[in-house]
Amino acid sequence: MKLEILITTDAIDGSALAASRSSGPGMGAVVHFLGVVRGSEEGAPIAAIDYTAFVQMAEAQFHKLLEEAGRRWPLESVRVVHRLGVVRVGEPSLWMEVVSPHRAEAFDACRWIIDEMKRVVPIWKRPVPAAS
Amino acid sequence: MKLEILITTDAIDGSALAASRSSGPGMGAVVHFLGVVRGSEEGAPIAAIDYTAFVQMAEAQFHKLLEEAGRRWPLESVRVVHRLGVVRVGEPSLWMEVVSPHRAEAFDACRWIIDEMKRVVPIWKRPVPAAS
Amino acid sequence: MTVEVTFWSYFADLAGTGSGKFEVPVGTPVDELLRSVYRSHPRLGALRNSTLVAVGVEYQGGSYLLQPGDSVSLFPPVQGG
Amino acid sequence: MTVEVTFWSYFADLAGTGSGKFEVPVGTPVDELLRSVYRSHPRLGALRNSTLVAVGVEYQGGSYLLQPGDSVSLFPPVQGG
Repeated sequence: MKLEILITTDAIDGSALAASRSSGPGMGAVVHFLGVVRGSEEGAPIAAIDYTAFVQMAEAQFHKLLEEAGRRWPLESVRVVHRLGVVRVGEPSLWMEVVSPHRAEAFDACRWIIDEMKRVVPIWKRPVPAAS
Repeated sequence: MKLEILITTDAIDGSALAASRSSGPGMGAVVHFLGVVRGSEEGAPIAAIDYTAFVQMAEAQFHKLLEEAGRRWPLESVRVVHRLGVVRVGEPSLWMEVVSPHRAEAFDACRWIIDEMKRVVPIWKRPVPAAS
Repeated sequence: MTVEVTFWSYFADLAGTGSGKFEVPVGTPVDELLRSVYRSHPRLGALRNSTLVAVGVEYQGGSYLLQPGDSVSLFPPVQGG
Repeated sequence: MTVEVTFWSYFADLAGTGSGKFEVPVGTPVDELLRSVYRSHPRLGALRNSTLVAVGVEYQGGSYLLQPGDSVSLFPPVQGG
């Protein structure tokens, strides 16, 4: 299984990332997930979310998760990009790609990785209030 | 809900399609699905799949499906592109995008639309055997 | 009235043609039209249990009563994606 | 031995510092280290029930026995995505 993890302050360009996908004849399904910062947090309007991380541990925990996903499902490739720093409303903070022979495992693995990430990968967010 | 359906013989450019996404402040989740032609069909190697459709009915049935998905889940946008004609191994035959406030409904709706499509949208495939 | 019946996918190969015209009275149920179709195209009749039927762009059952202007489509299970 | 304890996210604000050094014997359980930490930083102690503990880049429970070279991290529930 191909596995890529990137934790970066650079903006996420989902279409450029999608274009860089490598391809094998056993692949039948590609699922992409983009997590985008929404305009409110607990009912209050926000301008952005400021993400921080324990980067070394976040990379290690992502790596464990992706390896575990590769044991649970027959995946060809998993790529994850998480942005840090100030991410404005409407911009993606998370991009993920799962490639597999059939769609069921791509969907299942993608959701599982996101759910587990929110449990174990040390990344935190601080809402930046909208200017009044 | 924004809704786009395209049934076309043109190649599907997933990254260009992803780049053309419009964006609103209530969006938190974007799920893309790419269905890619695999190198074998029922165990035999193939070079491509030749897709045909009853196009007018396929568009109408996709439209009904997407409207129904919009009633079942709080979706912001659904876009579907299905390619017709000869699609070579490794190339996408189907591209789908579902945008919603949270990820659960985006994943659920995307899977539901694909499952229902395979039941009701009049598109057929004919494997093109690999040259021996 | 004349009803045009279109055969999609490999049903056109089995019928030896992409479509056919059938004379039926106004209000004829789809099931009765299909009996005429299968008399003309017995290889399609052999697949009747897995045949999907549409009138215009909507699926219809055998009890649908055909009206002037209706066009009928017969096709095998769909396989998109 | 000296163990460096790092406070992540708003735990650094509550502690008033990003990290601290604590003297413990080799083989001290994490739980015992945490008691020292909470004596120095009582505002962190108030959140002990929702605190996550890592040694190096792995999660560890309170019974983990600290070894020379271990670095400890304390942080609140994670919120990525």
